[in-house]
Amino acid sequence: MTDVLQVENLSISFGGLKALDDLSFTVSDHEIFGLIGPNGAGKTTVFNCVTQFYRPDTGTVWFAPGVDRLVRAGHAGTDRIDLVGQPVHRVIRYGLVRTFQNVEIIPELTVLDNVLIGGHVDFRSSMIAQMLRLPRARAEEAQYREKAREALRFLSIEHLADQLAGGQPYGVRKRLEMARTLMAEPRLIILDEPAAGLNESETEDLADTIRRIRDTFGCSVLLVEHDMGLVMDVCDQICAISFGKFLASGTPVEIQRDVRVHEAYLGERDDA
Amino acid sequence: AGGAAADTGTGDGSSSAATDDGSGGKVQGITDTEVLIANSAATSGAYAPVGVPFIAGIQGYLDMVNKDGGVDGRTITFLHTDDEFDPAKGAAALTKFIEDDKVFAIVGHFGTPVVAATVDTLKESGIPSVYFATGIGQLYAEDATTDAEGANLFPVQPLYRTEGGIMAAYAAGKFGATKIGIIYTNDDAGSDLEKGAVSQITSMDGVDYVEEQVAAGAADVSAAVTSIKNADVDFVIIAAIQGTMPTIVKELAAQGVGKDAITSYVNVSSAMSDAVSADIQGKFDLYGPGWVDYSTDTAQASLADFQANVDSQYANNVYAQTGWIAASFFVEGLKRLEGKEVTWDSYKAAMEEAPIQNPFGGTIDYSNGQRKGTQQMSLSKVVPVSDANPVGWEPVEPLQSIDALLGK
Amino acid sequence: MYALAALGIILVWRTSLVMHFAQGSMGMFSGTAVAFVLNRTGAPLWASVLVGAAVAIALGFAVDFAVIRRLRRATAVGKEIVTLGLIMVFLGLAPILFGTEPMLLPKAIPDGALTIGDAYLSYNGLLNICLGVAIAAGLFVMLQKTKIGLAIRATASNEQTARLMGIPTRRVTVLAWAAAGVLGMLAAVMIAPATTVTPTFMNTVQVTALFACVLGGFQTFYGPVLGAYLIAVAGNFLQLYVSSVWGEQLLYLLILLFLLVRPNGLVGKTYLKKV
Amino acid sequence: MPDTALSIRGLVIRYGAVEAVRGVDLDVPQGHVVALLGANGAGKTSTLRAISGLSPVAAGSISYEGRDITHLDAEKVTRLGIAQSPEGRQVFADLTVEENLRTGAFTVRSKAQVASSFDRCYRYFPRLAERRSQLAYTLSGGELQMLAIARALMASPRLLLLDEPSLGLAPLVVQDIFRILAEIRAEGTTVLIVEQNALQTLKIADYAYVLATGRNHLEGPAADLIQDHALVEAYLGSGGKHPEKNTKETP
Amino acid sequence: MSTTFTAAGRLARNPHVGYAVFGAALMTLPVLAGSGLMMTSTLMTVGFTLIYAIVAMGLNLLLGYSGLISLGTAGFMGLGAYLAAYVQDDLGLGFWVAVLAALVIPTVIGILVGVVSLRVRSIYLAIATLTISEILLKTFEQAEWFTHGTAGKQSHYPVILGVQADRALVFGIIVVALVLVMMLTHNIVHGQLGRALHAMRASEVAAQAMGVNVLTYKLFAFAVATLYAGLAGALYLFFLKSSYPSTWNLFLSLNVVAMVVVGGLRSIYGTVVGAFVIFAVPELVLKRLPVIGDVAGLPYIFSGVLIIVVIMFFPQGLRGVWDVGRRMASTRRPVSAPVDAARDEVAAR
Ligand SMILES: Nc1ncnc2c1ncn2[C@@H]1O[C@H](COP(=O)(O)OP(=O)(O)OP(=O)(O)O)[C@@H](O)[C@H]1O
Ligand SMILES: Nc1ncnc2c1ncn2[C@@H]1O[C@H](COP(=O)(O)OP(=O)(O)OP(=O)(O)O)[C@@H](O)[C@H]1O
Ligand SMILES: [Mg+2]
Ligand SMILES: [Mg+2]
Repeated sequence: MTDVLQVENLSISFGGLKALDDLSFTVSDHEIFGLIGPNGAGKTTVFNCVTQFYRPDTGTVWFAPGVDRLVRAGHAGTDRIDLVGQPVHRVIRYGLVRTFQNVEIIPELTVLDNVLIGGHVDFRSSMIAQMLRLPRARAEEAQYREKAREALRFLSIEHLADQLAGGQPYGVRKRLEMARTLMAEPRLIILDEPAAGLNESETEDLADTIRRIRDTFGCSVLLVEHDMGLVMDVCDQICAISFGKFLASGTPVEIQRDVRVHEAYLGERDDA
Repeated sequence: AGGAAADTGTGDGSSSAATDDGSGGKVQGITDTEVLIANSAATSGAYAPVGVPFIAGIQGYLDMVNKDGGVDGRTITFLHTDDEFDPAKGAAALTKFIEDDKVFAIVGHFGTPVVAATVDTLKESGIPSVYFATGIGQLYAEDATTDAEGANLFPVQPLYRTEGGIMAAYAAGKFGATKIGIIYTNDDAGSDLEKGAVSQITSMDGVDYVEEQVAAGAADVSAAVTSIKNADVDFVIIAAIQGTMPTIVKELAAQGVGKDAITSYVNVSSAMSDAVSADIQGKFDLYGPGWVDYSTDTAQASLADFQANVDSQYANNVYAQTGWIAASFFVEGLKRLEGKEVTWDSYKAAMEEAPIQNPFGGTIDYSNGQRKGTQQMSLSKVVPVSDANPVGWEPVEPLQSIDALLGK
Repeated sequence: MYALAALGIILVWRTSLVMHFAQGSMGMFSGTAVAFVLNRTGAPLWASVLVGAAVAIALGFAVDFAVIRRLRRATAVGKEIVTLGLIMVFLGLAPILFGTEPMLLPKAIPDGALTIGDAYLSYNGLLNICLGVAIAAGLFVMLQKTKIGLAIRATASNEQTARLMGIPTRRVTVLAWAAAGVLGMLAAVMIAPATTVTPTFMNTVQVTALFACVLGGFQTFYGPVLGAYLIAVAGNFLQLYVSSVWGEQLLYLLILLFLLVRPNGLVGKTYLKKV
Repeated sequence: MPDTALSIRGLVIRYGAVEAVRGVDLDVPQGHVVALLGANGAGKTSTLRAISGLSPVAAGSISYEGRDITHLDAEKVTRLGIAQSPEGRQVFADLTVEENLRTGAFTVRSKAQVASSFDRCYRYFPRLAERRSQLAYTLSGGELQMLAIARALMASPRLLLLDEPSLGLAPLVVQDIFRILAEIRAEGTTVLIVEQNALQTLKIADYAYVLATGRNHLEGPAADLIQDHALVEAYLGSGGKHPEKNTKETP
Repeated sequence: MSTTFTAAGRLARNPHVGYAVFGAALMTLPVLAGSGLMMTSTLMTVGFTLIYAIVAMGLNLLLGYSGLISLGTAGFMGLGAYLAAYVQDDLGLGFWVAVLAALVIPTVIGILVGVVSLRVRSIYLAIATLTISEILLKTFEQAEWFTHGTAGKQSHYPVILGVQADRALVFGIIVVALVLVMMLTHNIVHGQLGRALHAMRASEVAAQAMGVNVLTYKLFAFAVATLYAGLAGALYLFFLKSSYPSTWNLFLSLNVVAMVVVGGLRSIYGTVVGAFVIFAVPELVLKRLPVIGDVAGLPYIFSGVLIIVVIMFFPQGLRGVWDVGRRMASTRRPVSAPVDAARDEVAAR
């Protein structure tokens, strides 16, 4: 078993618009998988269907986070589950975490507290224990704080831990979002345009970070990005879609050679 | 309940008033030159139209008394504060008056929520409290001998329950109604009037009733009126005060119910008759009881005094007149103690001594612990305003008690 | 008349995203001004209403200039609480300025009624309904089809960006407050003949108008009008046939249950944040 | 040198105690495309917002066509013919695409001109024409970006301010954007553009400024800066990561 | 010496110690009043202020942390008051059962209502809760067996552990309750719970993606708010010894919101300050001022003006004064301004 995510025959429409049309693709273990396509092709919609923000009209989203994870989430006896129909807030329990196209952080909290939210599902202390500040809850809190600091350290923004998230520059906020995903012991991280708004050298750092995350946490990464430099650099596999339909898939090299991808998406071959 | 609190008051006063100034004859707020009294009332916001003239009436009477040198050489100082109709604020204000300002008496305690919240405090403290600008049942007592039973409370204004009974008695006794429709608001006035009326009706043979409730301040009462209309009653009791009364009357007229109706004395004012007289013209008569009777010479004299001493904008304002009455009842008690020692107990005894004359007619008897407020009511009806009748109400019946009305 | 008050609330909501709790009080204030002019000077009703409209507009301007405009940095809830402060100011001022005597207002059309079967409807009531519907329709057209309407909607959606587009958002908001004031005044004038003009006479109107807004949904102008009439009819029906004591509670309960089924009101659309 | 359209002197912008812009000087000649580059948090957006009257200016001056607009209201700035496609798109979420575009043309009186602007925008971005009656909040990220740019164009501005126009756009569309810019420029519109995509921007720009931590750091004709790419790279690359550690750098 | 110093320092920095000290300071008030140094009526006003601070604390949790606005506060507070009266006086079950009933029943009803009303958003929620409050209010007026209707319900000072309470003792209980509520609130907001609520307010979608079950947490916040309201209602009853239906109206709910906003969202001490400004300042200051205090109705207008002015000058509430002061004291952490701006942005949306 080497596939973490299997999207099969996914379709969804909004009013008359078929945003996704019978789309299938597979993300393997330890793989960095790129999803590309023109604006409005349906990439964000795929993410929303996978994470259950949207209910797809048809199709399945198989997720195989490993058996212990499933047991912990209360699904003993299977090695993969269909995410379709799960409540949104449960998805992260299986180890599937996402970032957002428009960074979603809590401006009034510190950077560290923002990261701590990422550990929400694993927090064991009961509400009562927390309300009464029982020793157990305090210990757990301390333990998670340390973990959050590690995550920040990993993304080299630990020195900002106690500053408020609201005043941070865009780049820091993006890292913060990424650090937050690490708190949940992810099996698959979904990144929606992580390089948008970053300059060239920051983008290079990002590529490095994504690879390090994959290697350190042993997870897979599913990535949407318009910065072809980044995509071609980090991705092991790429799937191109257009108008909600599958267009092509393969390694970066294969994709770059694909005429249809060029026509629909890349245009003249002078960037990258 | 008497035993536990017996130490605060000393029975029916007559035995203790003159001599006992050590333990029982508690006194505060009075010096050789001044008597301090107080109340809190809503003088802002929604209840300002009631509270402001009421205070003006009290102050006007006291001004008149003070101008003549006060009572027994003492001028009367009146403290008042705005409690915004909020019982919490009213309770704090009352505490301030009793414990911080140490006033001699509370005069014109105002508003159901505040009075309801503080009536126990009043009883506990034993402070003489004259006139309550509300008609709630907690003030009612047949033979209060201790302060715990309310011996220190002297209600003047008709209690709504009493009035409800009188309204029903008029309906049956004067108008011979056999099926009475009651429309009442869901506030204290409406429901107490309703209770008084219903208990009176059920005590009378051969009289039936239907009732409908409307929200106090409702703008649309058509459903209730339709029900009453469909029930085919022969007389209507409108147990509602302030703005809701005209709403109901207008709806009765609009739906062509065409049966005579009676409403609370609170509504017997020129503003209210103005509000409805055009609507009911030629359709039905609207009656209202009164606990004052302007027809007597004393009342006319009082009215002249009243109009000379309060702001001219309140010349025909009933709330200002009730304030005037409140102050006059209080002062009457003081006057009875001229030359004698004034303590709480002597004051209470003086109030019980003999029936007290209402400046605008009628008397109230507090003897033997009776604390029933006004017991007799007159009747008047809405007529178009004319020179002869500037208030828009024309007297129909003099002050009468329920028993008198029912010919018992 | 609930419809008109509801419209005023919606108008302010649509332009400033502020729940206008003072709608009733402001209507009360200018309505009292109408009664004051009418009773004191003997001016005809229409002239008094004009004066009232002037007062309402002046109030709207004053509130916007003196208060709302200076609240750029306050949150929406902050502004809502400011409208609470306004209630206290208007409630406090009215008796001081206009005296404490309850006043009266005549109907626009003194008598006459339309009878349809068992039900009857006075001409005045008919006028009220027509006026409510007409104003709602007018507002709807104004908002959907005109440039001013677009400016209002853009301002509501994102005030800063609207300014970036060259939309005079201040004028738009001041207009909305003034218009809401006039609507409140009209509601007051319509309701006044059925009762007397006191500081509290608009209270039920305020609450009912709020309910009409949720029932109808905040997104459109005709929704709340619909909601207002529905509440009036259903309320009467319940009180007539079910219980005069518990009818109102029942009505509120029904509104609540209705919200369960349609969380955005009768004609509301769901507004999902897209990610 | 042609007339100066926009001129900024000693601009300082503070957010509470944070000094985001600390004395920026900048000139945009009439009819030129000027690029404003710099790392994350360098103060580019703040500068653009200040021009449009959206950021509070603590010190310095901004003048447009010889007129002082430093403390002018946003709405009045726009009436002078300055339009901005702001950072973060800022579209009117609950208005349709077409209504959004119409707000862009709010200051335009002539109906004919509005109509031709519509034509032009739909020609540039056919995707928007397809989506014209869709509510803006349901658009995809790239579609939103197109809408924000098109909305600014609807005003037929004489000075166009673009804040990261290529953000979130597909490579093909990015190429379109730069082509459109060239076209607009040919029509005589002055453009001040903020971009992360430095190289491509420099290709179409006449002149460029590089900001770092709120100050002018480098400027010159775009062609020269392309040559000096290493230098640009150094500045663009360094400031971003730890902006607050960079305080010692001053020109 | 130095070790005790640091220990003391650590103690002083512990917020719970701060709350306890605050409570102890309040406890001196009855003594002051008893010795005549302070007016007894002031004690009453302060007591009611603290009661309102308790309700406001719940609403602050709801509004400030979870971004949910409720206009139903008054209804639940009234329910607490009537339950306390009913259990203590009509059923004769004593103080503790009365308090328990006032805590549990409103909370349970609150949760039930929450399940329904939390499906609706923002402004609809506000009015949905108002509906509930109006239903409760109408019920208070009608259910005579329970509330004594519009005549008002009378009660008595409670007997606690065999001791007949008086005004000072009830005041003490109020202070203890407030301190406990402050501590509990502190614990809630400074931990995982608080972060989850924060996340929910900032972005419901992001919170869900982080695994926050939005409905559960909304319910939690709603439940805590009703719990505090019930408690405050019971304390109100014991302090006033009476409850009147029309007290529990929209105006009170709005006043509680005003306390939260004036004091500052997400500020525990701020909430107490807010309650003081809204309830006590008009009583203790405005009505005692010359000129303003003398004209009937003027203090009321000025209370309204006060609210407006505070929000105008301190859009973040009076807590903002504290922040500014602290910023001046140490310029090291100039943090709140950008957040204000960010918050404005959030609010503008
Ligand atoms: N809730 C919705 N209602 C209507 N249309 C929608 C909705 N969500 C998405 N769409 C449409 O579906 C299409 C796909 O959107 P999606 O956000 O998935 O695109 P994308 O591939 O992420 O594009 P981009 O690269 O620009 O972010 C778009 O054309 C968009 O307008
Ligand atoms: N509203 C605000 N409140 C507080 N600080 C702000 C605000 N806006 C910007 N800043 C701060 O000001 C500095 C400059 O920000 P600005 O947005 O102008 O930079 P930029 O060059 O546009 O960066 P980017 O490339 O990320 O868009 C940053 O440190 C930012 O955090
Ligand atoms: Mg996308
Ligand atoms: Mg920027």
